[in-house]
Amino acid sequence: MTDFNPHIVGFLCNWCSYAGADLAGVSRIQYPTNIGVVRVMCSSSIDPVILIETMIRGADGVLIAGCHPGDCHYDTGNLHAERRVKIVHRLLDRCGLEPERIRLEWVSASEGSRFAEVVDNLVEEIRELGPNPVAGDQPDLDILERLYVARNVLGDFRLNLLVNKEHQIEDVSNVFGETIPKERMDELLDTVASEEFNRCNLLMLARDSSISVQQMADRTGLPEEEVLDHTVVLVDRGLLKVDRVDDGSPLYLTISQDRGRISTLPAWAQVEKRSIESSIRNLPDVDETTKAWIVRELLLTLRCHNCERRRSDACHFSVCIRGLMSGVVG
Amino acid sequence: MTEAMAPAIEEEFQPSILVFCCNWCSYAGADLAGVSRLQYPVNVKVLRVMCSGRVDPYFILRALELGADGVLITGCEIGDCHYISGNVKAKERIERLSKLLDQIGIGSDRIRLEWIAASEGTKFAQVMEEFTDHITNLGPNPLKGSETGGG
Amino acid sequence: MDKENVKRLISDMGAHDCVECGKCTTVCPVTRFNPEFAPRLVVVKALAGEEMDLSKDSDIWICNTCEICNNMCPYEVDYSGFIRGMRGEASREGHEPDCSQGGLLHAMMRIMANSDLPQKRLDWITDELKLADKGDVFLFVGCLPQLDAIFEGRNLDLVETARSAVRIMNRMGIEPVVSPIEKCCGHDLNWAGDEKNFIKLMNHNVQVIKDSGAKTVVFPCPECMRTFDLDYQDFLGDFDFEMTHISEFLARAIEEGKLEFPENISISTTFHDSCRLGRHLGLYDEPRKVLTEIPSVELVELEKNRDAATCCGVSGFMSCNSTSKVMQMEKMQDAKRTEADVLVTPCAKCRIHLDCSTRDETPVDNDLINIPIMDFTVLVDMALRGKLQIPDAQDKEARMEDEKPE
Amino acid sequence: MSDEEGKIGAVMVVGGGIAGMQAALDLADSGYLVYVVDSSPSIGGAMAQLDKTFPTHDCAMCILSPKLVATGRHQNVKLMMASDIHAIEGKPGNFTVFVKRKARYVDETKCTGCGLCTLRCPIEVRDEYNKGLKLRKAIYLKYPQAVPPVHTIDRDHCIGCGVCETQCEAGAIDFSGEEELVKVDVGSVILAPGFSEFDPRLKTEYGYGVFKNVLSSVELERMLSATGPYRGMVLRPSDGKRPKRMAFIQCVGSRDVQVGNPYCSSVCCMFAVKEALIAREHTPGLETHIFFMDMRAFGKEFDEYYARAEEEHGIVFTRNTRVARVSQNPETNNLYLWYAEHGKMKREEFDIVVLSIGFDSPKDVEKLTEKLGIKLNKHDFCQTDMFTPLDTSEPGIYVCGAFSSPKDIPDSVAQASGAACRAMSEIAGARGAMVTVKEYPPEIDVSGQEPKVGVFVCHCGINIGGVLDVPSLAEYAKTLPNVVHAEDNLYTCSQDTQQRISETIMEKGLNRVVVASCTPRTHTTIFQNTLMEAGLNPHLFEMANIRDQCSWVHMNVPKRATKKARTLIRMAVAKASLLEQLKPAEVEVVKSALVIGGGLSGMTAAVELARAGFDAHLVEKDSELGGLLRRIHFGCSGEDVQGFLERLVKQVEDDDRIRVYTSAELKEVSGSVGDFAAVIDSDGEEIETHQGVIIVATGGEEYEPTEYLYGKDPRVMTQLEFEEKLVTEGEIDAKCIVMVHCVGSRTTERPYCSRVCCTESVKNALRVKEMNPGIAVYSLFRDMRTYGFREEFYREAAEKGVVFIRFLEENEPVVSIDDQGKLEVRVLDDILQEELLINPDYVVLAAATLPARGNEELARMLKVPLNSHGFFLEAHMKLRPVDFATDGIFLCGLAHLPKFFEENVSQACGAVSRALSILSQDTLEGEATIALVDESMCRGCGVCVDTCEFGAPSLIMLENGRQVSHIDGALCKGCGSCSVSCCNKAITMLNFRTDQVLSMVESCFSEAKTPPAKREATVVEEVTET
Repeated sequence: MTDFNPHIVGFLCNWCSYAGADLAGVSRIQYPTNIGVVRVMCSSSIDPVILIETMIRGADGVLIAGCHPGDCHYDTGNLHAERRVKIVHRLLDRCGLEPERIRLEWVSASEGSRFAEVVDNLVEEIRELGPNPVAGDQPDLDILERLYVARNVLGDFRLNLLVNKEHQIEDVSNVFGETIPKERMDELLDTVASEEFNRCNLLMLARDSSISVQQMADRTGLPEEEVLDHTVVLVDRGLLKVDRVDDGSPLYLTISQDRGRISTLPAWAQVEKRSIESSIRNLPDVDETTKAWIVRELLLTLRCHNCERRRSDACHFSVCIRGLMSGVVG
Repeated sequence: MTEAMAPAIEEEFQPSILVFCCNWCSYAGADLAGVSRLQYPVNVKVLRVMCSGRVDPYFILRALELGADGVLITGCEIGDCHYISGNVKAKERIERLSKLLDQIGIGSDRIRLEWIAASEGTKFAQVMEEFTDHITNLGPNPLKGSETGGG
Repeated sequence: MDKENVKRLISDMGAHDCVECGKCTTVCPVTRFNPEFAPRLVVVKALAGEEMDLSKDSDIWICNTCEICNNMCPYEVDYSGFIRGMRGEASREGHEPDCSQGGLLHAMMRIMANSDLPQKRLDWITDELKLADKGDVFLFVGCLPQLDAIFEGRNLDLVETARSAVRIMNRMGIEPVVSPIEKCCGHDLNWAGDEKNFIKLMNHNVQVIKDSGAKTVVFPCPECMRTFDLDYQDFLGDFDFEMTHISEFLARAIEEGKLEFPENISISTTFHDSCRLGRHLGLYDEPRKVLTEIPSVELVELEKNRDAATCCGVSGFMSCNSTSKVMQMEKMQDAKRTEADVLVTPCAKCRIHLDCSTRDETPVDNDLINIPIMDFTVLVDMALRGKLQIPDAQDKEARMEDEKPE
Repeated sequence: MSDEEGKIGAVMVVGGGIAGMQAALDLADSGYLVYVVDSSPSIGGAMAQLDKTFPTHDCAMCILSPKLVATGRHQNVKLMMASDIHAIEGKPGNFTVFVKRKARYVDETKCTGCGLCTLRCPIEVRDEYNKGLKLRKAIYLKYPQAVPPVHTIDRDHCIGCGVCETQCEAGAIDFSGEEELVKVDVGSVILAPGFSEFDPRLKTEYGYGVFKNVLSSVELERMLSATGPYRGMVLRPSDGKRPKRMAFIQCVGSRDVQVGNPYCSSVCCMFAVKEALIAREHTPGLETHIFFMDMRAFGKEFDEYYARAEEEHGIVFTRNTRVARVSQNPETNNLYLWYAEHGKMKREEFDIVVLSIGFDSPKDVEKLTEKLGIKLNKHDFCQTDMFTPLDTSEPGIYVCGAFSSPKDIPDSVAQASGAACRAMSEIAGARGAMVTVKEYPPEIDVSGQEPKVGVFVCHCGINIGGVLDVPSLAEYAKTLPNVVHAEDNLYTCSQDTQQRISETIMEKGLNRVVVASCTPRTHTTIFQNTLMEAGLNPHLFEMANIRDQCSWVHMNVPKRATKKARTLIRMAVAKASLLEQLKPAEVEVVKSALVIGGGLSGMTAAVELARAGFDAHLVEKDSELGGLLRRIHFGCSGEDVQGFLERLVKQVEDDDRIRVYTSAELKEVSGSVGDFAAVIDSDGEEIETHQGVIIVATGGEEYEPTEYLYGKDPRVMTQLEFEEKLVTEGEIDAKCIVMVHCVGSRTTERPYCSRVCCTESVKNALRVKEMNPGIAVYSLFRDMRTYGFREEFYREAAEKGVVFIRFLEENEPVVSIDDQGKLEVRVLDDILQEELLINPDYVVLAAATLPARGNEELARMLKVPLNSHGFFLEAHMKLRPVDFATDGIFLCGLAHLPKFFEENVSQACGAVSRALSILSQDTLEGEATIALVDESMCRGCGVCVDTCEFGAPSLIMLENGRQVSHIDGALCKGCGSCSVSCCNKAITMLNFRTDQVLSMVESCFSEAKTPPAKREATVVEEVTET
């Protein structure tokens, strides 16, 4: 499918890869036009949620470029970015998208040509992979739904904490002064990622009508006893409830999450909400309910679960959205 | 139904209900409903007494006179009473009071007697839900607004 | 305590004429068993303008308002009126008496006064009774059904009095009016000083009777009779309809030969003069006339009878205490000493209190007081029907039996 | 410090289960310092995992948590959690124990158990408490009601991310903790480590761990519990469906030589019946089948429970079947049970199979015993003997609970009290030596003052603050009448806030305190303690429950929940303004005891009382001591019972602290706990005695059978008569003997099991086989109930050729005399389904044990209840087996229930230990919130006397001849029934007075209305802004 012209979003860290890109420009090294660049202060400031969000937005590929390990202006930013991308790759795979669509590269300020090569190589690889199935006017709704699930998982506190602490625990020391071996952490992250993904998936399934363990297992292909274990956790977290019990087994229903929080949004969130609603209006023709749902999900992630204060990267995030809108889709 | 969506029905009749709970069983059931975060209507207010046998028919009539829309008396299952037969006496007194309430026109369906064990958190929440709905359908206490006030 | 009100009360009740002769205190049954209380002292303190504590354990609430003192006072000081006035003053200050049954009765009356709820008060009517919506004769039933509900455990069947009254009237060819919307006459609230609610009940009841167009209103209960006859007319002036107690009504009916009694029952009775019937309304002879008129009904007088009769111990459910128990013991022993088969009382409330005393743990030996108690109207009705059922005397075992849960 | 001979007034209790807790409470109440050492992070043991208990279906946590809270907060109990014994030195009365305390990484004094850390911890671990059916976090509380409510970090799973520290607002987490060794000096040690569950994997034929839907009984128990994985629903682990048919397989890991557990675990039969009943309650339409060999329902009211389960609740009992194996249908995950019935192999399909697993000795018990040097028996349980069931092989170290032999909760509790008594006897001199009494400042008399209420509204972290607008509640409180101070704080129950509250009380002269936070049921005593520290009477305190009954249950409507909280606070303030200071009644304790009944239990109790330093009056109706024990000659292992009896009687008669009254009867008893007056008629002579407590040990009698030709033919005798015959005649000339079980027991007239006769029959059968193996012995039984280690004797008898024939209740054996005058016994063998005919030389009947004849009369005299069979009814069947509902009277021996020799001794010591908790105090404090009679109002009608279950009110004659009621402060429990039944309200209930309750009712419905006129008299001072 040679005439496919992929859209690629590039997040370039200000100190190394952005400078590398400039150098390519100064030295007039040509590279394909498909990449839309967003300058970020450090590769670690990109919330994995944004990566999934970009894919939802229809980007065919994403490039994250940061400084080589050790060169990072903020010392360990790139190491965090590396671990975050690894998690996003895992989740993309679960969503049925090729993980190679999101690529992490180290490009130092002096590697102008390397930047061009990377872009070139990435465009080629994406061209082979073909367009993003959720882009365009007939998005593959199954993958889209799973992307939303992935987005929820990445928005959740548990996975984020582990990803962010991974470097500290593996390389420096945990609170007991020891380090945890890499294999154990990877294995832990694997299980946590898949557990949380499955759980969010179950929550999505049980959102509209109450559904039994058997039905959930058929829809997700998970073994029934694992689904049962997940329902136990979700009931304890207050996210799922037993709606009713018909002949054989209990039917579970997701407890709507608005719990009165949205209605009592602090002032700044109201402002944020209006700005996002306006910018999202020109999304490809997604129906109203999904739109409302996206707004609510975005708002949920905007606020820190902990203290409900505004998260530091939120403003940054809204800037990216505006950038994305104009850069890629426009 | 969240707070934001409730304003439309705010003026709608919200009954205020007094619940007598016995310290050993139904009050513990209420606490267990709390610990398990079971949601039930906000119209019910609990008054703790040591035993359902302590609830004097006059307390109930006085509550109705002051405008209570419903009064719920809860205690231990028969045979479980910490004081052996407090609940048996409560049952007799409530039956007698019900007859009087029917006669003077308030109607005995404004009050109800329920046994709730310390381990029945879910039952507590259900009873609160059922009784609130029942009183909501029954409508406000006819004595409300008249300044009986007593003495 | 509002000084002006007390001053006006003292002059209204003629309390100035009190010469402190102390006769009232000597005859007062309460003082006999409770030395700290003296009617005279209450009046003297008020006269001296002393600031009196009117809360629930003050002296004004201990008085049984049995009017023995009024009866005895050479200078006609209306002592019970004075007490009622003081209680009105106390009620205005927010004080409430300590009532038996926890104040259930007063609460019920207050509720009735302040609402027009659809009452279910005619369940006692059986098919054989013939009644009318409109008519000359109005039977004021009062609180008999409610009292039966509250004292259900005692199975006194107080409402049989109303049934008997209707049967007797039907026998006389009269179909009395019994109103479904009639309310409590407010006697207890009146004597507790709650004037505000008493007036509401009064207006309602008078209106009900006016609407029924009745010419004579018959009262089985002396308290209702006194409240209508004296207190209502104090406020509203004389009524155009005639008010009679059931005993007067029957006495007149017997005189006019409307009632004949079959020969076949023989019973010896003794009669308890309820304070309201006797001293308040002066009806001593009528009940006696009816009883003696029934052939083979022998009437033995109590040692203390007519205007010297002691009170049944409690009035308006307010003053039930250790003193009233001793009074009741004495009354029952008097009745037993007459060796009559049954003690007849015209008032449902006296019957409740006397029955309650025999069912208690009694300091005196049980067979000194185990005389059965019957209602006056029920006895007359039974006599007319020739079927006599003397209820068995109540004692502690009976009470234990009633209270055992089924 | 210690007394003269160096005895230390402290005891170490190893194990914090129900037995450990009971022993600790008894010791602490009797003036000893107690160290409770438990390897798990909080006490509660196995009972904490139970949902309901048999046979009463009480909720286990409801009856356990009062004991948990009492142990957790007792002045004299020190909890040493997550600790084990490292080593022990010294001699009885003066031990030094080295305790190894694992690191918990959470400071016990700071952690309030709020659980915010667990919310954020990323690590999920299989929860052992819920048998792996649920997940817990790396930082966790063992179970919601755990005591002490302190979280623990599970170091093996924790990756050390540190998020819990960031979440903990109490700053209680400290990662630097490490293992420490603590030296503790104690006088005696009590071992109560409990048991460990048999691992059902060892029974491979049942497929546990392979087939998903094969559960252990404890896993099912967790499913049934409301705090379990499915909140009380029973679901098949394979597919989350509700089961339709459930099978219970009994004796998994019990009565099984193959796996090394030849003994019977005593509780699994009743446990299975209870689970079957509760599972049916939770799952409508569930069919439950129990496959068992013998249904061992030997405890109090167990047999009726078993009969009701079968007849009323339709539980299917499949008798004498040993399930061969379990297989699975791969598609449906259903299970097939293979078992033999009447010789044919049968297969039945079930959704769920539950294995009733037996008891093993506690984990790493070898380490414990080798450190303490105590001997174990061949089943690895603690070695004890018949005469001293509570002592281990090491003097000064005692044992109780499941570690001595598998037993259920009531027996464990009775044994725990017994062990406490034995432990005390060793260090009687050092009572009270190491115990500190908390000093409080003198109490300020506030009776004259105007009510000045202080209101403290709690955030409880986000539990309340997350839903209710707490600051506005505090502001609102300021506007209420009589409130002079109101504030809100993060954790009102934390140590520092408590300190600030008592300072505020003193500084502002508050004389009433209202705390708006969580449930008064658990927190009242904490705040009352704070009031006392500020010199205020503890009863000037009221709580508004705005957490469990407001913020937690109205999360979705925060505005209206805040409005409700305002009402709750207004109600609490209204009542607080009317609270009075109350002084509980005090009773002098007479330091002696009355023991009724001179059998084994009575004598043991008297000896233990004397050893603890108190006088005992022992009343025996026969002319000599011993009771039923006089007719028992040897124990199952040949112990010389009569020799022991002589020594015991001599010990009783020689002890000058024990006054013995033989052929004596109790005429009359009056008074209440602390001072009972008794009139004893000792053969004609009337003696008045005064004592602080009474122990009922009236024993039991053997049933005089009327069946099976007893009394008509000398060759038919009871087991006791047969035992006497064996001992006196030395040998027996017979070729064949038939023994018949359940004679007079488990009938419609006496529907209880007499517990001891199965083992008594086996004992005699073994003695016969020992004398002459040639004699044929047939034992006709309905259920062999040789529970615990007695199972060994049953196996031994079978091996020695005793023929055991089971018959069903409906076709009882028939004993007759044939034409040649020989005895003839016909019986239908339930297994072979044929009728057997035997001509024995003797027929020996296992006669029932009846309650002593004088029980009715004594019960009326002491005003204590009997149960439907005529035995005495204890206060609580599970947790107070040796107490009566009336304080100060205790119960032990056959008077409570027929039981074995060693169980009688344990229960007698238990009764003494309970009695010592009263005798060891000089004065007793009654309830403070009791009923008071206004004598001027009281008519002496006696209604209150009939209403009260505790005999507190009684009618007295005043000097002026009036009869009025008087309420005995020591007996009144404060329930309030009498005050309502009193027609003219002469009885006021302190702390719940009518006007107090009415003030709450009025303030609940009068939003704006200022309280009625009569309270306007109190002028509200100008509220000063703090």
